[in-house]
Parts: sequence; structure tokens; C-alpha cells
Amino acid sequence: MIEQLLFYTFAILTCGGAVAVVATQNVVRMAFWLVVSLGSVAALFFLLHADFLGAAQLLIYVGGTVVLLVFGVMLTASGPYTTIKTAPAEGIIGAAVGLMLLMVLVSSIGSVDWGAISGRLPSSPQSPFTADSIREAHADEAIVNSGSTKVKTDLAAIQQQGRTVRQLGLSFLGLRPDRNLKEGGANGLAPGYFLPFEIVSVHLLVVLIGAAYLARAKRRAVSEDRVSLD
Amino acid sequence: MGDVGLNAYLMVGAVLFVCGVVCMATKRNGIGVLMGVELVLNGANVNFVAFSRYTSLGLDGQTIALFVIVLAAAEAAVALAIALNFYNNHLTIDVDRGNELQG
Amino acid sequence: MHGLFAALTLEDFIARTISSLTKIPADSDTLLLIAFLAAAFTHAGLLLGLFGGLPVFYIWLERKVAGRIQDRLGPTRVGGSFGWLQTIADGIKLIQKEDLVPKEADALVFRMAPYLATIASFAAFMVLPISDGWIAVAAECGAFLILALMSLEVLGIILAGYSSGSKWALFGAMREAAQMVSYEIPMAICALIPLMIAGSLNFQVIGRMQSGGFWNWFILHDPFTFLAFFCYFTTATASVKRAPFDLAEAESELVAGFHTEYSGFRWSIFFLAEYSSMFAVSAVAAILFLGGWHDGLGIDSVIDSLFRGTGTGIIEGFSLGSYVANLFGAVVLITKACLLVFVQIWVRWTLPRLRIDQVMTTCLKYLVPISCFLFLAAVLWPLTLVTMFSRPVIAGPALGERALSQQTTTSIDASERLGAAR
Amino acid sequence: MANGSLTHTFSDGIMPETGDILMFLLTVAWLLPLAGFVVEVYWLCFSHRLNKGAAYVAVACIGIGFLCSLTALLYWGNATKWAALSEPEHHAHSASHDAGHAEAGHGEAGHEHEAHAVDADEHSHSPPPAPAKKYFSGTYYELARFSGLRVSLDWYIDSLTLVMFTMVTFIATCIHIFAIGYMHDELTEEYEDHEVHLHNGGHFSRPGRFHRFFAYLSLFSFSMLGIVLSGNIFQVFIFWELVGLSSYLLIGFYIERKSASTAANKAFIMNRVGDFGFLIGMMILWTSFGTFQFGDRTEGDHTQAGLFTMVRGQDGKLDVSEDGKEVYLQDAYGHRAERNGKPLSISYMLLVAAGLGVFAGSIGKSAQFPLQTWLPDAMEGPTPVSALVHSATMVAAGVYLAARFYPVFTPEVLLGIAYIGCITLFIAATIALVVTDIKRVLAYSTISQLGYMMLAIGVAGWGAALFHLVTHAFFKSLMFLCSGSVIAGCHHVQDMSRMGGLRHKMKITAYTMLVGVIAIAGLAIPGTSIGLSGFYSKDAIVASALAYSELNPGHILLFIAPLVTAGITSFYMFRLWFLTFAGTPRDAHVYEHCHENPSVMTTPLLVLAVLAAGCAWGGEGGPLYRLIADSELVPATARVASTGAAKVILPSHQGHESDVHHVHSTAGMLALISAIIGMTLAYLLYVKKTIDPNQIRQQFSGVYDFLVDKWRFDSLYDAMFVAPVHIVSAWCVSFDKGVLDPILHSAASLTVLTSKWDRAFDETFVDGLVNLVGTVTYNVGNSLKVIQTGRLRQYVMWIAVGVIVLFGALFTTIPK
Repeated sequence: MIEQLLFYTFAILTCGGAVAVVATQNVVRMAFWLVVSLGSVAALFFLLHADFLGAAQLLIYVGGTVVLLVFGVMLTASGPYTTIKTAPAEGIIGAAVGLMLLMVLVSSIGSVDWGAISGRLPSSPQSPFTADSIREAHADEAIVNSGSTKVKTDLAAIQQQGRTVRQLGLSFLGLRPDRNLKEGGANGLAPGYFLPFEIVSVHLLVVLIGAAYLARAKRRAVSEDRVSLD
Repeated sequence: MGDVGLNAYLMVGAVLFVCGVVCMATKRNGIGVLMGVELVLNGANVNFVAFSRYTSLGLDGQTIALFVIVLAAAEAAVALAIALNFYNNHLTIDVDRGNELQG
Repeated sequence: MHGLFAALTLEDFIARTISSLTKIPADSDTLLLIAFLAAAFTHAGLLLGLFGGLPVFYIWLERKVAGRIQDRLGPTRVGGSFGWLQTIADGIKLIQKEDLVPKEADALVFRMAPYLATIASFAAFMVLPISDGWIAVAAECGAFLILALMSLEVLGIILAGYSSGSKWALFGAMREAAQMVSYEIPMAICALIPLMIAGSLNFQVIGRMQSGGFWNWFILHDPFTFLAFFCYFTTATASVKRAPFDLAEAESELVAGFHTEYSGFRWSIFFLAEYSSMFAVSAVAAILFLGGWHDGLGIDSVIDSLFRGTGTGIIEGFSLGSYVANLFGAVVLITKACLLVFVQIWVRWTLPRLRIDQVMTTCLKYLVPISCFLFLAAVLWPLTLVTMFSRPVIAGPALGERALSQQTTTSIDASERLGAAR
Repeated sequence: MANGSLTHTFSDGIMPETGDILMFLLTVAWLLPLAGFVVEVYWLCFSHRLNKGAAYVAVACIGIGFLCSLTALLYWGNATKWAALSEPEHHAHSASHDAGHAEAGHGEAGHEHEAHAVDADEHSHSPPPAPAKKYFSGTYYELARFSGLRVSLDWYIDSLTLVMFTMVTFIATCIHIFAIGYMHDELTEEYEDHEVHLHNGGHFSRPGRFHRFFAYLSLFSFSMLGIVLSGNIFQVFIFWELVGLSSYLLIGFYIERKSASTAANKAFIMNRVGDFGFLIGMMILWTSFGTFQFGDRTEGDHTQAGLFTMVRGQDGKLDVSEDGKEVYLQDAYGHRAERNGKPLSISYMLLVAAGLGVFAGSIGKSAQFPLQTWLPDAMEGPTPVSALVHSATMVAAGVYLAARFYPVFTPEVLLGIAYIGCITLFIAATIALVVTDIKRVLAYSTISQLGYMMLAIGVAGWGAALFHLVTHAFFKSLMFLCSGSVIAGCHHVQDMSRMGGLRHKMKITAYTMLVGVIAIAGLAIPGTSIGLSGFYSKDAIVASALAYSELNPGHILLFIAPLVTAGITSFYMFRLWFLTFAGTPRDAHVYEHCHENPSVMTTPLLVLAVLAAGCAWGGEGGPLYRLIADSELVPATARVASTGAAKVILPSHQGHESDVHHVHSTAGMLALISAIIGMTLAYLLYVKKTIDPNQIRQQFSGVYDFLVDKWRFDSLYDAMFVAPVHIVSAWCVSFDKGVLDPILHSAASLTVLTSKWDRAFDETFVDGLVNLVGTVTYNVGNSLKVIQTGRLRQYVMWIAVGVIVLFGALFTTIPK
């Protein structure tokens, strides 16, 4: 119930922020609403027990990307609070197409039996994070033994909540403690994400250099015109 | 504690996605288009994490979402650099002015 | 052990109390909702008190220190001879001021921006442990989260500067954005060094690993963490835009920087955010490097043993010993953070302001390489030790053993507390 | 480098490594000029040209080469305990050949054969005596091996090689030094060639070629030494061609002069005629013998016989079959060579043909009749070149080759050689009588003297020929250098009719020249046998010829001609000296400007004069002759009667009992008388003027013109070869123009016609089709381009619409 309450709060904030981004014409306000929307998405991630992901969302999106976008707005604004207005007809067409797309998506979501599909997916432990929680459960044996059954179950539930840092880290190192060993086939270990992780690292470096190169100081077209006029 | 369920999250993701698409389709400001891209990616991320929680996708969903976030950051950096170049060349950020490839 | 301990215990305690009073089953949704909200509000209130109270103290401190450094007395009249009510008086005055929005400003964003900055700053308090187990949200990735939350503050400042419709404010915002985005990098790397040594992002774990003598503090773990502390403190000072890095509000150049156009309450909560951020980064420095809530002399364990077992019978899961020890820990931590804040104030009134290019140079050309080097060296340090002496530390038990032993003892403490909670 | 095997030792006490040491020294002497050449070419390309660096490099190279050669000669002498110089009676090889076998049997190879004999079959009752050879040989590097035939770089060292090396390097050193002075004019950036007249009346001007000259000289020295050191006939041929090239370059040194370039071409082409015969001879040798090697080659315990052993065996005799048509080849152990049980043999006539072929090469290189005409023209080159290349060394290479191949020559070939030499020596001497160009007199004298050498080889005077080769090299190079000195002193005046009385101005040149003249004339103090070097060597040749003609009365001409020519030689040489140095100056201008040359030029003259006078000291008992004769592979201790077509008897010429020895004093007396007559005549004609030369010239104007026209050989060759070629060429041209061109033209016009039709087809049908496709594509694209608005947002919208449509289609078509 609490979760539902929180979910609806943040879902409304998310959707409202997104719609506000679409509806607003001023870029800086769009950025503000985008912050609201993305921050709420981070909250949704916390609700989905993905703590690390939520923190990453805050750090990278809200703290990084949006700041970057606002930076871009400042660097490309030719006057204060520039608004480049969309023609009303386009807005209406866009809204219509968007609604149709939403309908398509919603009907798709509704028409799929996710449980059945989940069953068809490769089998995995019922709770994805048992490996870690079992270890911690052993460590907390003393606490649990001294407490009531209610505490015990609650604690087990808590321990399943959001403790994904270690698993994520290990999976980036190529290890999957949450997976059954037999899934890895003859090699004994389930595959992790070592290679994608490294590729992404290099990719980031390349992007860093590439973006710096692209955005380097250049003579602007107008200055050339001025030179020619002089 | 009651559970919200997978479909609710998917709905949120769908709304984010559609808003992103419409944003991309209607905004004439290049930065606005970038914001639309971010929305679309976040819609996808919400779906991934929701699947990670409610289906046997498990940890993979979170991992992929993490990759998406990282790549989105990279994309934003490059796209912003492109937008700055666009601004340098056209003296505006209006993407409708970049129609040199018109047939 | 760790987890949403305080919240849970409080929530659990409230639920159980209400349940016992009203005979409603303890696991009914309504009861849990009520208990959760009650616990959450309690915590929020406590945190808000901390969040609001500390800046009041710091502003007074700032004035007194500045006065002393400038060979004058500072506030002397309001609230007695030390003027310790001066801040309260100022606050009351500010709240009374008219809330002005310039004509050129983007009203919505202009109004929202201070809240954004303040919320970000306040949110950082949620994952900040005040003492062992005294934490609002005991997230597994607390350290990561606090860095993320503190980085949000810049957004409010940028939006404030941009929406003011003033060139001073815009320049301030731009400077602030550039500075914050740059300084986040060395700050995160320096923070990573103790995190890497501890092997955890959880403040609770990090804090407990530094229990015992002060030689267990991470600042004394190896030479590189010692240097990393100063590096971190420099970047932290810059990231809360304190002098000599306060380019965003450089009075001599930009009138008042990003808050030039602000007045009254909105203006004051910017300062609320700034001073509480000072406390937050100092507290993080204390936890990561200076032993957290441990005094380093063993006084807390003495207190713990003195009051052990006392009061267990009053409420189930309550232990007076651990409670008093935690209270002492909170005092220790706040004292450490206040000392660091004092240093920041001291530095502000001692050093002249840098130019913006000097600020950026300091970060990108010096602090980033230095922090990278320190990180690398701190990684290689235990490997070198293992290669040369077959042990990862010079003296004392290895960090992992320390953590394990600590885990068992705290488990006992926790069980006592849990037992007290029953 | 030296993987050569020491074939044999002379006798006990010679260290096995002697051969290697000799090889090393001579190889250094051989390769140094090549290094010098490379350095000079580098210098030529990249350095300042106005210094004498190249000359010093060249002199240093060849000088060190001389020291190496001399060291090698002395080392060889010490190693053999100077056995070659001892009295022939005590000499192991010359006195008794069988004894030589016995002694040599104790050598290294002897042990080998004892060991071999133990393993050998029982029926090899008499183990073959060890092959006794007088040389060292080996292989530097094997280029290729075609089944039996090895193509390799070999070395072959005997006393002749050593003497030649020493002689060549010494003379070359002297001439190099002389050339520093002679070529001094070339040390300028603006050398004006007075011989070349341009259309505008001026002279041709070019940068000096000092460095180039020394580079060529070094290349020549390298090639010449290569011939001498070569261990197989193929290698000889390579260096043979290389000296040909050097000679070509040096004759054409003043390439702008028409006469020089023509002379260079003439020399080169004429040499090719001879080389063609050489090639044929080589092919015969290859097919018949399967080896190019001179000497035997030991690989492991097997000794492969070389060419000489195959032909001559161990005893120096041809193994001719009974019917006289086959010559059996012999192996290294004194048996007949066998393959698959059948004895190897070569047709006698084929052997004659091989000998004649190789000799043809010698004819070309040594300017013998009928290829003698190139050598006088070769005097167009600078005088040091004439001295070194065209008198002392390269032209002597022909004689050297003939002598080196002496074992392969049958008596018939020798007879041919003798007659060729005889004709040559007479013709050249007669022409020399009327020539007034100082260098051309010497050139004809060279041809004549080379004819003497060939004659000597032909009449079995092997040692005499090579003896004369060495002495001639000294005195002829001396005379050429003297003439060069005169030419340089007189500022490039070569005509003797404009000289006279120069001995007052050029004392050293004049008297050193006189030494050379006396040497070549063969004068001696009557009654004694004390004379200069030419006396001894010519004496030896004449004696050989007399002995030969006594045994073969039908060939009396072979004695008469050299005898008469000895007088002619004496006459024209003294005529030269008298005209140049004696008497009164005939051209005051030349005389006024004439001067003696600097010491860098006169010093070599003095040194060479001493050697020209004294090198043959002791005559046939002297050290030089003995050294040369030591390496003779076919020692003639007894008369050898020919069994072939030509019934000739070769005289013996070794020892006190030999044929030659008997007639020696007679021949010497006759030759001396002849020479004195010639000298006296010259004195009377040109000094005393008792007889007016012009009168004689008018009286015998027919003969005089004939001689001035060089026996009309050039005209003859023009008529025989050049004119027919011109006629055939003219015919070919008319055939080309009349027949071939019309055919080609009609084919071309036909092709053009076809192409036009093809083009029309291409343009209408093929192009039309392609254009149609292009037009259609263009129109379709043109109509579709409206969609391509270039607007980003519209594309996004289309994507969204596309997705909607796709999903809509999916939902409607796929049932639930």
C-alpha cells in the first residue's frame, strides 16, 4: 500500500514531467521538467529495488546529462529565453500520432501474458539475489534467532531489497553469483558482462575525445562574413 | 504490502517513450530533440528495470539499464557537440534550418 | 545489521505499540502505512532539525571567526555577549522581506530553483549516518548516493542564475556549472579511495571498519589515503563553492553571482543549502577518513560496556548501553564535521579568491591527475605490502579480519538492541 | 671465402696453407682496385671534382696491390725454397719428370692415395702416382651447379700468375702515377677539347674527367687481374669481357671526338668477332669435357681432373687413338677417364676446333691478323691508357690466354698460331716503317711484338713467348710513357715530322726512351750476350723459330719472317727516336714550347727504364725466365711429333741437349746482325741523311702508299663486310617500303572501317539502352525526392507512423 502510494506519486510526477517537457516551449523550462521527470524515474528505480541504478540515474542523468543540456542551451541561445515555437498544426499532428502510438503500446502491454513469457525465459532462481542474501542470512543468524518470526521474515525481505551493488560489480567482472553454475555449460560459470563493460569504458573514452574535438573552438561563420565586409 | 505489478511500470515506460517520440517530432529546438531522446531512453530503462524486478530477466535487466544510462550519457555528449557545431554553422539551433539534404 | 535500521526499528516499534494499544493485527496494511508514515515523519523532522539547526550555528560561527580573523569581535549583542542569536534574528528579518521576482525573470523556474538546490542538499542527509545505525535510509550504495544527491545542487543554482534574467546571475551560474561539473571528478575519485579500501559503498560498514584506535582510521591506513584526505577536502570545499573557490558569487566581480536577484526567504534557503552542504561534505570526510562516529580512544566502547544490558526490559529490543554509545558517537561525528567546517571558514577568511581560469586549472591540471595517481597508488599499496611482507597492512589485523570481527560484535550489539526492541 | 682446396704441394716442406696465403694476398691485390673503383664512382657522383683524391685512391689501391703481389711472389719463393730458380738439372720437374712423381708421392695427396689403395679393388695392382701439379687452385664461391658442370669463381695460382700479377700491378702503379701528371689538365670545370671543332668554329668545352679516368683505370686493373687469377675458362671469359669494356671506355674517353668514339666502337666490335670464336671454343670444351676448371679439384677423397689434366694427363702427352681420330681423356690419377665403363674421348678435330676457337679470342684481344686494325685506332685514348691497356697488359692478355691454354692446343693449332703470329709481325712492322704519328708507331710495334709472342707459342717456345710478354710489357710501357711525356711536353703534338732535337729539352724522357728503343730492337754488345731485356727475349723466340724450322724445313718462313722483322723493328724504332729526339727541330713553335715534365711523370720513366733494361737479366738462365718456365705444364724435354693432319715436329727446348739450345747462339747472332743493320739504316737515313728518305718514298711510291694505307685492310674490310651490309640493308628498306608498308596500311584502314561501324552500333543501340535506363532512374528519383524534405522532425514522425502502421497490421492480421 505504501509502495502503491509512492508508485503512483512518482508515476504521476514522471508522466506529468514528460508531458510538460513536450508541452513547454521554453527550453529551460523543458530542462526543469525533464529534471522532475528523470528524478522521479530514479525514485521508481528505488521502488523497483534497484538502488544502485537509481543512484546512477541521479548522478548521470540529473547531475550530468541535464546540466550538460542546460549548458548547451546557454551556449546556443541567441537571446534571453529563446523559444522556437512549433506550429499548432504540427503540435496537433504530433499529439495525434503520439496518442496512437501510446494506444498501440498500451494495447501491446495489455495483450501480453507476462507471466507466461517469464516462464518461457531461461530458468533462474526464484529470487535473483538469493546468493548474496543466503550469505548474509547466515551472518545474521544470531539476530534472527533472537527475534520473532515476524522480524525474521521482514529481515529476509529487506535483505532482498535493492542490494544489487555487489552482484552488478561481479557481473561486470564476468561473474554471475545469482545464476546457477550449470547454466554456464561446460565452462562452469554463467557468462557475465566483462567484455561489454570494457567496450563501454573504451567507448566512453572515445566519446570524451570525440566530443571535445567536435566542440572545439572554431571560427564562426558570421565572423568570416564580417571579415569579408570589412 | 501490496504490489503494483509489472503493467503499471510498463505503462509509465510507454508514456515516457511516447512523450519522447512526440518531443523529438515536434520540437524545433535541437536541445529539445535531445531531451526527447533522453525521455525515450528512460522509457526503455523503466521497462528494463521493471522486467528485472518482475520477470526472470533478473540482474540482466539492471545491467542493461546501466549500460543504457552510460551510453545515453555518451550520446548526450556527442549530440551536444554536434548541436554546438550546428549552431556554429547555422547561427541557430532550429533543426528545421538544417535541410541542406532536401531532395 | 545494516539496512533501514533506524527507520525499521522505529516503524516496527510504532506499529507494535499501536497494535498492542488498539488490538489491530500488527501486519495489517493500514497499521503498517500509519507506522511507516509516522516513522518517516519523525525521521524527517529530526533530519530537518539537523538541517536547519546546523546552518544557524555555522552562520554565527562564520561571523565570529571572520571577526576574530579580521581582528574585530563580530556579533556581540543579540542573545547575550556572544551574539549567538544573531542568525535567528537575521532569519526572522529575511522571512519578512518581500519575495521579489524580476520582470525579466522566468518566474516559474526562478521560484523553483532554490527549492531544487535545497532539496538536493537535504536529500544528502537522508543517507548520512549520524551514528552507528542512526541513518534515515541505510542504502547499500549510500556513499554513491550521497555523491549523486550532492551533485544535484548545481542544477538549482544554474537554473537560478539562468532564470534571473541578469547577466551577473548568468555569469555566476555558468561559472558554478563549470566548476561543479569539473570538481565532481576528483572528489569522486578521492572518495573512491577509502571506499575501495573498505570494499563497500555502505557508510555503516565503512564506519565500523574504523572502530577501535585512531590508527584504524582510513586517513592513517597508508600514505596515499593521508594525501587523499587533503585532496578530498580541497575538492569538497570547491564543490560547496566556498572560498577560495566561490567564483559563483564573487562579490567583487559579479555583485552576488547567481543569487543577485534573489531576496528574502528564497535567498536565505540558498544559504541554508550551502551551509548544510558544508556540513554534509565534512561529515562524509569524517566518515570516510576520520573514523566516523568513533572517537579513536575507545571511550564509546567503555560507555557501551558501562550501560550494557541496562534498560533491556523496558521496551523489547532496546538497550540503553548501545543507545548512549550511539548518542556519544553522534556527538563525536558532529564535532568532527564542525571542526572541518571551521577549517573551511578559516580558509575562507584567510585566502584570497582565485580567478576562474585558476580554479579550472587547479582542478583539471592538478587535482585530477593527483587523485588518479593516489587512487592507483592506493590500489597498489596492499599489493606491494603483500609482495614484500606477505601481509596487506603494516600493523594490526588485516582490514577484512577487522571487518569480520567487528561484524560479530556489532551483531551482538544489534541483537541486544533488537532484543530491547521487543 | 676461401673454400678452395689445396690441390697439391710442390714437394715436401710446403705447408698446406701456402696456397691459402697466396690466394689471400692475390685476392686482396685483385679486389683493391674494385674497391677503388667503387670509391671513385662515389666520389664522382657526390664530391667535389677538383682535387686529386681519386688519383690517390687509385694509386694507393694498385700500389698496395703491387706490394701484395710482390709479397706473394716472395712468399711463394720462400715456400718453394726458390726451387724454380735453381739449375734445371736439379729441379725436380724440369730435369726428370718421373723423379718428380716419386718425390711428390710423399706429399699430402700421396697419403690420400695410399689410404685409397687399401680400400680399392684388388685389381688396381699399381696405385696411381699422386698427381703432381705446379699450381694451387680453389674455389671462392660456387655460383651454380648444373649436374656435372660447376659455374664458380675459382682461383689458380702458379708462378706465371705470380709473375703476371707482379708485372701488371707494378706497371699499373707506374702508369697511375704518371697519369696523375698527364691528366692534370682535366682537373678543371672547363676543359676545352682542341680536337673537337664545333659548327661555330669554337672548341668543345666540358667539365674535366680526372676522376672518371682513374675510376676506369681501377676498373681495368681489377678486370685484368681477374683474368690472371681466374681458375676456369668461364671466369676468364667474364673478365675478358670486362677488360673489353674498360678498353672501350678508355679508348672513348674523349667521346666527343668523332675519331675516338669510332675507334672505341671499332675495338669493341672487332673484339666481339674474336670473342665469338672464344664462345664456340668454350662450348666445345663444356660439351666434351664437362668442366671449365683449369686445375684439378679435390673433393673429399676424389680428385676431379681439370681441363689440362684431362687433355695432357700426367706426362704432358696427348693420348691419341690409333687411327688418330680420337683423343682419350684422362683422369687425375694417370688413367683414361671412364664413364659407365667406356673411355671418355673427344674427336681430334673437335679438339683442334676448340683450340682454334679459344685462339680466336686471343686474336681479337691481341690484335692479330686479321683483326689487327683496331689497335692503332685505339691510340685515340689518353697515352697512359695506351701504355697500360694497349701495350703492356690487356693486349698481352691474348697471349696470356693462348699460353695458359697451351696444353689444350694440338700441333695443328700451334701451327696456325705460328703462321698468324708470323703474318702479323711482318705486316705490322712494315706499316710501322711509314707511320709518322709517334703513338701509332708504337702501336704497330706492339702488334708486331705480339705477333712475335704468338709465333713463339706456335713454335713451342712457350717460355720464350711469356718471357717476351713480360719484357715487352716493361719496355713498351716505358716507351709509351715516354711518348706520352713527349706529347704532354709538346702540348699534344703527336706528329714526329714536327719534332726533332727534343733531347736537348727533355733529357730524361729522351734517354729513357733510348733505353726502351735499344731493348725492343734487341741490341747487345756483339760477341757477348750482354744486352737489354728485349735482346734476351727476342733471342729466345728467334731460337725457337730456328729450331722449329730446322725440324720442319717446310716451314722455313717461320724463321725468315721474324729474323727480317727484327731488323725492321730496329729500323723503325730508331727512326722514331732519331726523328723525335735527334737532329734539328723541324717545327720551331713546337720546340720553343716544349718542356720537360714534372717529376711525377719522369720518375715512373726512370723506374721503368731500369726494369726494361734489367728485368731479363741472365737471359734464359736468369731468374725471370726460370720463374716463368717453372709453370709450364707441358715441358718439352724431347721432340714431339704431331700425329694429326699437319705433320710437324715440335722441338725440345729444355736442358742443354735440347734442339733450341743447339741453335741458340746461331739464332742470337743472326737476330743481332739483323737489328744492327736496321739501326744503321735508320741512322743513315735520319741522322746522317746520306740517303734521302723522300727519294725512297718517291721511288717506291706504290709500296709506300700500300703501307700508308695499312695494307689496305680497312678498305678490304669495307668492301668485304660494310658494303655488302649496306646493299642488303638498302634491299631490306625497299622491301619494307614496297611490300610490308602497303600491307600494314591496308590492314589499318580496314580496322578503321570496322571501328566506324562498331562505333555507330555502340552509339545507337548500346548507348541508347544505357541512356534509357539512366533516364528512367532519374525520372523516378526526381519524382520521389519530394519525400526527402531534409527535415529531421518529419522523419521522426514518419518512423512513429511506420511503427503504428506496422503494429496495426500485426494486430489485425495475427489472431489472438
